[in-house]
Amino acid sequence: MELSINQQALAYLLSAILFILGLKGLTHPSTARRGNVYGMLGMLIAITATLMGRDVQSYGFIIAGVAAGAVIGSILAARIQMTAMPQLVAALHSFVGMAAVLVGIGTFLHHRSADLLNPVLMAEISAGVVIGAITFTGSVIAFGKLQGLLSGAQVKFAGQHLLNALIGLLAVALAVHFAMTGSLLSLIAMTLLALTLGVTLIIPIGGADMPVIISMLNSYSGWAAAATGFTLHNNLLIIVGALVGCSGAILSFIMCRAMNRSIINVIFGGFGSESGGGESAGAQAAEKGVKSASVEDAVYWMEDAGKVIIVPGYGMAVAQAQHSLKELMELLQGRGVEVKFAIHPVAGRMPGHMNVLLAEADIPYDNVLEMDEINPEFPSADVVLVVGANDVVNPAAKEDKSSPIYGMPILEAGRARQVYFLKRSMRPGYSGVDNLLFYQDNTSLVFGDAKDTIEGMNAALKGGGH
Amino acid sequence: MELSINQQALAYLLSAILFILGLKGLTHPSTARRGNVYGMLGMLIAITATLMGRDVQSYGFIIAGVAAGAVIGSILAARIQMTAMPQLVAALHSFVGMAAVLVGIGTFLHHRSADLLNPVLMAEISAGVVIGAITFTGSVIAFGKLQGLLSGAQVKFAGQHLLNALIGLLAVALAVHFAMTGSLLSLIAMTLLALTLGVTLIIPIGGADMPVIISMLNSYSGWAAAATGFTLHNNLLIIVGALVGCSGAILSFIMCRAMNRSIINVIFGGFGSESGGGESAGAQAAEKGVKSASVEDAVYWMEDAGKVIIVPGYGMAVAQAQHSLKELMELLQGRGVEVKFAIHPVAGRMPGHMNVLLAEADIPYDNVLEMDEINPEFPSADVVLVVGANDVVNPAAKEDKSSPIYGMPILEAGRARQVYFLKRSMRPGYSGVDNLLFYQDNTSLVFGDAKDTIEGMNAALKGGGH
Amino acid sequence: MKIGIPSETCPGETRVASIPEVVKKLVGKGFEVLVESGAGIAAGFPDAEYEAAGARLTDRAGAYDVDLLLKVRRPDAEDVEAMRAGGLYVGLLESCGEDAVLSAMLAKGMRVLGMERMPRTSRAQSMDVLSSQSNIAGYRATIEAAARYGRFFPMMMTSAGSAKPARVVVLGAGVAGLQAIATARRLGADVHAYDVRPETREQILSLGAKPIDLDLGESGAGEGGYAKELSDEAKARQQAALGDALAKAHVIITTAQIPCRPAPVLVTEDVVQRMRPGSVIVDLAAASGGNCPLTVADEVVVRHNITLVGFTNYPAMVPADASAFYARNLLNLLDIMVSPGEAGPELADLTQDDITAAMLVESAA
Amino acid sequence: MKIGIPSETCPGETRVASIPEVVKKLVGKGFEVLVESGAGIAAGFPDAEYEAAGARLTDRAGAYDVDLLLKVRRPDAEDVEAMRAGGLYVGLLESCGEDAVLSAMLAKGMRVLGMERMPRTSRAQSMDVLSSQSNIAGYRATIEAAARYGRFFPMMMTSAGSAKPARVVVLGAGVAGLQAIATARRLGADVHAYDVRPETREQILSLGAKPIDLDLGESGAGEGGYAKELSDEAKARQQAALGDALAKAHVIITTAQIPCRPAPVLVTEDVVQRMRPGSVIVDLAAASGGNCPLTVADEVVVRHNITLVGFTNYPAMVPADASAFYARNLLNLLDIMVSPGEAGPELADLTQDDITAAMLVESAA
Amino acid sequence: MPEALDPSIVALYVFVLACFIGYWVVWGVTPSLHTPLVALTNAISGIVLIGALLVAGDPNAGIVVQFFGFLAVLLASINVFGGFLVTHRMLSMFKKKK
Amino acid sequence: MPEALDPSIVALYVFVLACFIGYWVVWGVTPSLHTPLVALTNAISGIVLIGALLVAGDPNAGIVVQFFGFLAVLLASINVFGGFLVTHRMLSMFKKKK
Ligand SMILES: NC(=O)c1ccc[n+]([C@@H]2O[C@H](COP(=O)([O-])OP(=O)(O)OC[C@H]3O[C@@H](n4cnc5c(N)ncnc54)[C@H](OP(=O)(O)O)[C@@H]3O)[C@@H](O)[C@H]2O)c1
Ligand SMILES: NC(=O)c1ccc[n+]([C@@H]2O[C@H](COP(=O)([O-])OP(=O)(O)OC[C@H]3O[C@@H](n4cnc5c(N)ncnc54)[C@H](OP(=O)(O)O)[C@@H]3O)[C@@H](O)[C@H]2O)c1
Ligand SMILES: NC(=O)c1ccc[n+]([C@@H]2O[C@H](COP(=O)([O-])OP(=O)(O)OC[C@H]3O[C@@H](n4cnc5c(N)ncnc54)[C@H](O)[C@@H]3O)[C@@H](O)[C@H]2O)c1
Ligand SMILES: NC(=O)c1ccc[n+]([C@@H]2O[C@H](COP(=O)([O-])OP(=O)(O)OC[C@H]3O[C@@H](n4cnc5c(N)ncnc54)[C@H](O)[C@@H]3O)[C@@H](O)[C@H]2O)c1
Repeated sequence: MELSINQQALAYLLSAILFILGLKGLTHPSTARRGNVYGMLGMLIAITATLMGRDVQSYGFIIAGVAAGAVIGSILAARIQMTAMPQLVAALHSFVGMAAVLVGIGTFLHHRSADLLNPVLMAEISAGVVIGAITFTGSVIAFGKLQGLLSGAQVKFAGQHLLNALIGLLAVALAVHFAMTGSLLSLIAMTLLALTLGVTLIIPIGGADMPVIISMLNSYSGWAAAATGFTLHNNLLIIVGALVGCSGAILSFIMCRAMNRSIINVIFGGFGSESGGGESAGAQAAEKGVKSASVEDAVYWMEDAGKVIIVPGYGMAVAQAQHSLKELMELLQGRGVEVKFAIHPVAGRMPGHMNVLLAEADIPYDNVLEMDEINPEFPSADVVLVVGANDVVNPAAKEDKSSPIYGMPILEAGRARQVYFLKRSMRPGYSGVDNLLFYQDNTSLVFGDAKDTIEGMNAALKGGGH
Repeated sequence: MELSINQQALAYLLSAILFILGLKGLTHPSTARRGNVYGMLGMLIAITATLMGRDVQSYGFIIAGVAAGAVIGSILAARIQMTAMPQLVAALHSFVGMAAVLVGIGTFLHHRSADLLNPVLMAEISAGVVIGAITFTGSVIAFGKLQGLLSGAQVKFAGQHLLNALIGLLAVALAVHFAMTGSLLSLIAMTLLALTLGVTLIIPIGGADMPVIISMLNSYSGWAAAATGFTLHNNLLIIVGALVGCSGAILSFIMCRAMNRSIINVIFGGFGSESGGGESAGAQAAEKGVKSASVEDAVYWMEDAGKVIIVPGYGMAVAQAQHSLKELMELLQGRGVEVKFAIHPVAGRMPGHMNVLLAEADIPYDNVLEMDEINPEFPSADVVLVVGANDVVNPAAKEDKSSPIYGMPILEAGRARQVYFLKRSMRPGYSGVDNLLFYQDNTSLVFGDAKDTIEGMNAALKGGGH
Repeated sequence: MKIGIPSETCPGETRVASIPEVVKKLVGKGFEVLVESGAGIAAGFPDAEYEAAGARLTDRAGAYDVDLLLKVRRPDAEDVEAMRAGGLYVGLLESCGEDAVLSAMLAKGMRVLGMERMPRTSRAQSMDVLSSQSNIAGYRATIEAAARYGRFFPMMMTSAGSAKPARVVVLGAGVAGLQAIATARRLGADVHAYDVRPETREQILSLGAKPIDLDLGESGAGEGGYAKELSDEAKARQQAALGDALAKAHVIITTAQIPCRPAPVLVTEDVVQRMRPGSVIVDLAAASGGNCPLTVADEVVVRHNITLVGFTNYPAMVPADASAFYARNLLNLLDIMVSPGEAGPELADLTQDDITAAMLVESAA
Repeated sequence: MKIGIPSETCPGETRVASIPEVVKKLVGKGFEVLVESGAGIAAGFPDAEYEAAGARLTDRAGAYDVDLLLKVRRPDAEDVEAMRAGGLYVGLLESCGEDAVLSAMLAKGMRVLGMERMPRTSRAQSMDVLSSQSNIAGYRATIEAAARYGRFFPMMMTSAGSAKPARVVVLGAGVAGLQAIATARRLGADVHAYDVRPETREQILSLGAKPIDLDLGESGAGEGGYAKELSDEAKARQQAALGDALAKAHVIITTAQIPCRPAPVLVTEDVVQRMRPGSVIVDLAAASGGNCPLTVADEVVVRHNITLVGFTNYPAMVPADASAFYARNLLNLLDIMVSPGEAGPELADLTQDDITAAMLVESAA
Repeated sequence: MPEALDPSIVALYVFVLACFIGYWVVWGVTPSLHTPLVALTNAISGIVLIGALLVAGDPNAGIVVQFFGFLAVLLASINVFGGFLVTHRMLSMFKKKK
Repeated sequence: MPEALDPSIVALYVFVLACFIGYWVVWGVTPSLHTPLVALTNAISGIVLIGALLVAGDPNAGIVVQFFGFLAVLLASINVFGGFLVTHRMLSMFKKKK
């Protein structure tokens, strides 16, 4: 059965809708897996509709290409270590970029032989090729940095921005020339320049910013697809390209915001970055290999947990977060979560410091347990929320003989499934000792004033997305 | 200068973008006015582009129509009382609906005379006409109810839903017939049926739900415009129609959620609503002529207020709402609102009852004022929030000699601009006396447990868009 | 019109019927105020402040020989002699049944307003000294309990071990009981409470404490907000049902009273024996026999290792605020009793207003 | 190994060095525990409970003639005579400078661990009796202030007028000061606090109280968490700057102490004169001369209409919890001092662990 | 491209995409802007005016049709002008007092 | 309609609208989903495969072009398959206990 062009267009529309729903699905944990399925379905429909359309008439190359690609892609995806994910994604990006370049050049050659060239078409081809080429080499560099093949450090050199601007301008000039004349030479030169630009743009950017860059390259690859769509007058490519282009850009922005980085700084690697005083807490954490997490992350794990144990410390008192904690307790209990408070004997700065404050907030005594009572319960807790406590959960007290708190019994928070620390910075607690628990796999830090953070959690628990 | 069809399309695209930005702008107070300007600009561009297009060749009717419309519209908008806004919007809707009907029929007649009819076109015309007609009469009814020309009460009759379904089915059948045959008779019959449906759909709905219905009718008018766009192959109409149609529907949903109503109940007036035991507090209030309000209403007035005075009473203690009140205070203060607590000497059930609880919630003493200190301040307060107090603000103590509380000094809450009572029902307080303040013009009751209500307020104050 | 403020002579009494701030208002209204020298000393109000407020200092006789005598405590026979015939007495009477002192006053042609007869209406609440003084008693009773209890009230988890919160049971959730509950809650105790009147359940919850639920088969709600005496059967049932809750308590504060009846026995000797050594019972009903039969009025005794506090005059332990409240109550009362006339304030017809009408003592029975 | 728990003979002392619950644990570890008959009575722990816990009741001599003597208060010369030569003493020494009693103990070949020499590290906190007892003192000092103050602590708006919250100023925000702040805040007072050590500012805020900020030109932070003595110039500046804040106070609780130095004078007589009559000063430093020169140790005196409370042993007023905390501290200390050996517990080398090393008294100077 | 797409299909693309935008654009509106937003949406739905202009502006359509068009133009214009102005008035109330 | 619109203009409509959707669709993503979302977007951008198919599947285009097409198909397929699978793997970590 061959699809008419109208039928194909309808199928493409359906596929576009599925992609949109897929992306939307990925914004919330509860719908994420469904979202991925939508994406797959959309792709399946799009491919089938294309193959069934009248434009595709020889299947040899296609079958070979798809089969090989499927095998390679699946193996890569299945074998890759979870920690190497970012590299994989970078590598995959480079393929999209290259494919866009190839499609662009192929279309040019094809149309030239059929004598169907026109300036608009060639302008569209240039756009696709240039963006594709930048995406390609940029992703290759990102891959190299992530994989450790290249230095992950920020590389800065004088005149870096000037150089990039020059290369860019030259490429644009060549594109114009190409569009006007159809010169293959210009096309090739332009492509080479774009490939160079991809390198010079990404090389200066430090490893810590790579996740953002990956998302940014993603966006580029979307624009490349959209340009290809214009070339081929294919609405699906346009829609999906625009979708990916735009959402990728936004996502980069969101990620920067979450990491407290300026996107301008990230994209134009080292544009005055780190000029100011101290590094942000998140950045410091990242350097030390400590995970930082958002309020939503913690909420995601707490809302369906069976048991949540809250470990308040001096920071709770400083933030005066006890009333908000009471509300958090009630909200979680309202969802059927068991909530307990674990009080370390020396938490705070005076004996009974936590008791006074929890009583003020009217947290029932039955929910407040002392160290010996609660310690056996940590392994069965899904989440431990450490609210401005530090020394009292520091395993250094057990493990590190040289530590000044060695020998002090601690709350064994680290034995729970997930530990979230609510604190403002990477600074240590009263004893001045770095907390070994930070580095544990199941631990993340949520930076910010404890009261603000908990109010954010309460809002998230009440809201619950749309 | 005449615009080419491509130039016109570009202008339309620009106008569509402006409409989208306009609507987005209206979601946040800081961008709202800019949003309205975008909307106006979009409309201006769209009209100009249309007039400059090749399809418009005679301007007589147009100039007359636009001029008259502009004068009437402007006068209406300028003269209307702020309180009568909803009516005006309803009236304006009806015009859109009627216009859609007229355009549909006009297009039909025109194409018939030019012999350009085809089933797809006629199906599109039917859709435009039917939706337009429902919008028209529905809005007229809504206007009548809001203006007090029709009873605002819920009107229910047996078989109401069956009747609507029947009319709807019949209209669809006629539409099919019309599309197949192009019979003018079918078109007219269908139009009449749709007009009837508009009435039977909206008549049963109670006055309290009218805001939602207006938004819903808005959505209908969008769909009518979109259908017209299909008829005329005009992308701008399609985009804007879909935009209005979709956002109107979502807005109705959001409004329902904010009012804690089910949208199904609202749209299908009285679908199982109030089936349960006693009448709802809101209904009782309405019967007595007491206004009830939503959490959002109160928040709307508080968030930009200069001064808010909170009057806690026994109900605050019963609800244990003191901690939530503290948060409300902080949220309002964060927006620059001055917040004070007014304590009546006999509020609660023991001397100092309120003081104990407010101190427990750590509300600073400086914000807590006694009756004699605060009474002179009520006239300058924008909002008084009466949280589970009753007798202590009852003007009967001054006015009604026969009342058992006659002679007791009260907090003069009634002298503020707006008074919101947070209580669960219409039941009186300790003294058993009906509260005269309920009946005052500037008073509304927000029903529900005080703690829940205040938490709702806090959430509303925190939420507010991304 | 002359107002007299004598010193209170009742043993242990530190309060005074008016304070300088209120005296100033009275003088402003046109009264002539005579204060017995030294009357306010014990409450922290030196003579100088009264004088500054416009009062005239006088001796005892001068303070009694007035049109309007303001007192805190019940007068004795000697006081009555010093009173001006035909005058007006406003103060507590502390009398039930036959009363010679009252007879003597009435015999002198005096009109007597008994502050404990104040109706318990919303309007009268600002004049109700029983409320204002009970409130203080409730607060002070908890402080007393905390001071006598050999452990912490609050829960405290420290590196030297944990202190469990004191389990405080308050019996009778009237004005004093509620304030005792509130104060104990503030100090972080685990507070439980019980009253015969069913409406108190919600009030106890409204202070964050836990109500003790008993099924007595009858309600204890009497007239005018007071409790009525229970049937014997219900009394027995109450004692038995309360027993377990009380034996677990570390601090018991009892406030159960029934006007002009002996206080109900709520804490039996058996319960006292079952309590943990070192526990404390503060019996606010000690004056009317006590809610615990082991209480000795005006004394602190230790029985079965339990400290029983039987003080009868807690307001006198917070004399400054107690006097201020008392004085303010009287001021509010005077506001409805007198109207400004040409030659100074004039007394209204006391039988007209239902508050004063209810307070007026007709006979000494 | 034999452990002895004698009665405390210091006048007014009600605590005991171990409680039945802890004795049970000691016996479980293989110690033989000898308790002087009646040692725990005042703290609410009858002899029977000790016996039930596995202790042997004995007379005074028996309790002293042991390997390991656990005491609360400093022994007197008579006590030292009763001690077993070569034994180990664990308890407070309350000694600064030359000390005959200490010399006598050392002369008997005893090893002496002074509880006040406990280093202030996180690990040692569970053995630190200064902390655990100061904590109790802080709580009890506020209760004492509330009981002696003639007004309400909390704000109270009633129909009989309003009571303003008491303005409580706490001087010295160490362990006792912080607990005093917390307790006063619980009672609803308006609490302000001041300390020389700058880090206390945040700690005061963390309890919801208001820090008083003074600029002294130097920091008072000394070693090991203690304060150091200020220069004379700074002392004078402090007194002057504090004056106004203190004169406005209704209740002052002072806790400022510097180890083995006279307590700094923070509340001058001039300030006392400026305070409102009826106000209360609770001076926790009374034992080392007082933060107010008018304080009399172990007495309650009234000066310039201000009540000055000079008790020196607040923990003895909360004997049950105070003894429990003390006993628990000692237990935690023993945990690091002894290891289970074949023939019962064996004492470790006290110079090895830095905690015991620091506590060990080498000479009586 | 050799063969042209049916314009109705293209219209469908546009329609579907616009629906998604309509769906997302108003989420997160603050409650106090509900009514002004309804008013603006109403004003924007006056876009049928474009359709009316096309009908009323085509002299070939005959006088009846043009009259229909005229009426439609009139009604839609009232809506457009009234709608934007009313929105403007409502938004003016949003100026804070201070 | 008499005169047809330039298809590039229609394409522009579609493009602009899709950009808006792209703009809104990912707002509000929870941070823990950032990486999976990047992975999915990456997989979806494999849609260039469609373009590659068109190039590779047209025998008239000549063997060189078809080989270019083949390469493009290969690369794009790796991306599509690898991308979706990797996303799936990442999301599997998000399974909750119950
Ligand atoms: N209980 C006592 O009697 C007593 C007395 C004296 C000393 N200590 C000592 O104090 C320590 C107590 O342990 P702990 O775990 O309670 O406290 P901690 O170890 O001192 O840690 C408190 C943590 O809270 C964080 N924090 C401070 N303000 C915050 C805010 N506004 N929001 C969020 N986080 C905030 C700090 O990190 P950021 O700065 O990064 O936010 C800090 O790491 C022990 O070492 C103990 O020995 C106790
Ligand atoms: N202060 C004293 O010492 C004292 C002692 C005894 C008596 N009184 C008397 O008590 C009265 C005090 O006045 P007031 O204004 O404080 O109280 P009130 O007049 O008794 O009114 C309390 C109001 O709170 C509402 N309420 C109860 N639970 C609620 C909840 N969970 N959420 C929201 N609302 C709730 C009730 O209405 P719904 O049921 O509709 O919710 C009720 O109307 C005076 O008449 C006074 O004379 C005072
Ligand atoms: N104006 C007013 O509205 C107003 C004024 C004052 C008091 N009141 C109300 O009157 C009520 C009682 O006031 P009060 O405190 O002066 O009463 P009270 O001092 O006479 O008695 C104290 C409490 O003991 C309780 N009691 C009596 N017998 C008992 C028993 N066998 N077991 C347990 N509890 C027992 C009573 O119910 C009362 O609550 C309060 O609810 C108060 O709110 C109202
Ligand atoms: N393990 C531990 O970490 C540990 C154990 C115990 C105590 N500490 C810390 O040691 C500190 C002091 O403990 P403490 O309470 O036993 O001390 P303390 O009893 O010796 O003194 C009480 C307070 O008075 C203050 N003070 C002294 N001179 C003053 C002056 N002129 N003006 C005002 N204030 C003055 C001191 O700074 C101190 O805060 C506390 O911060 C406590 O947290 C730590």
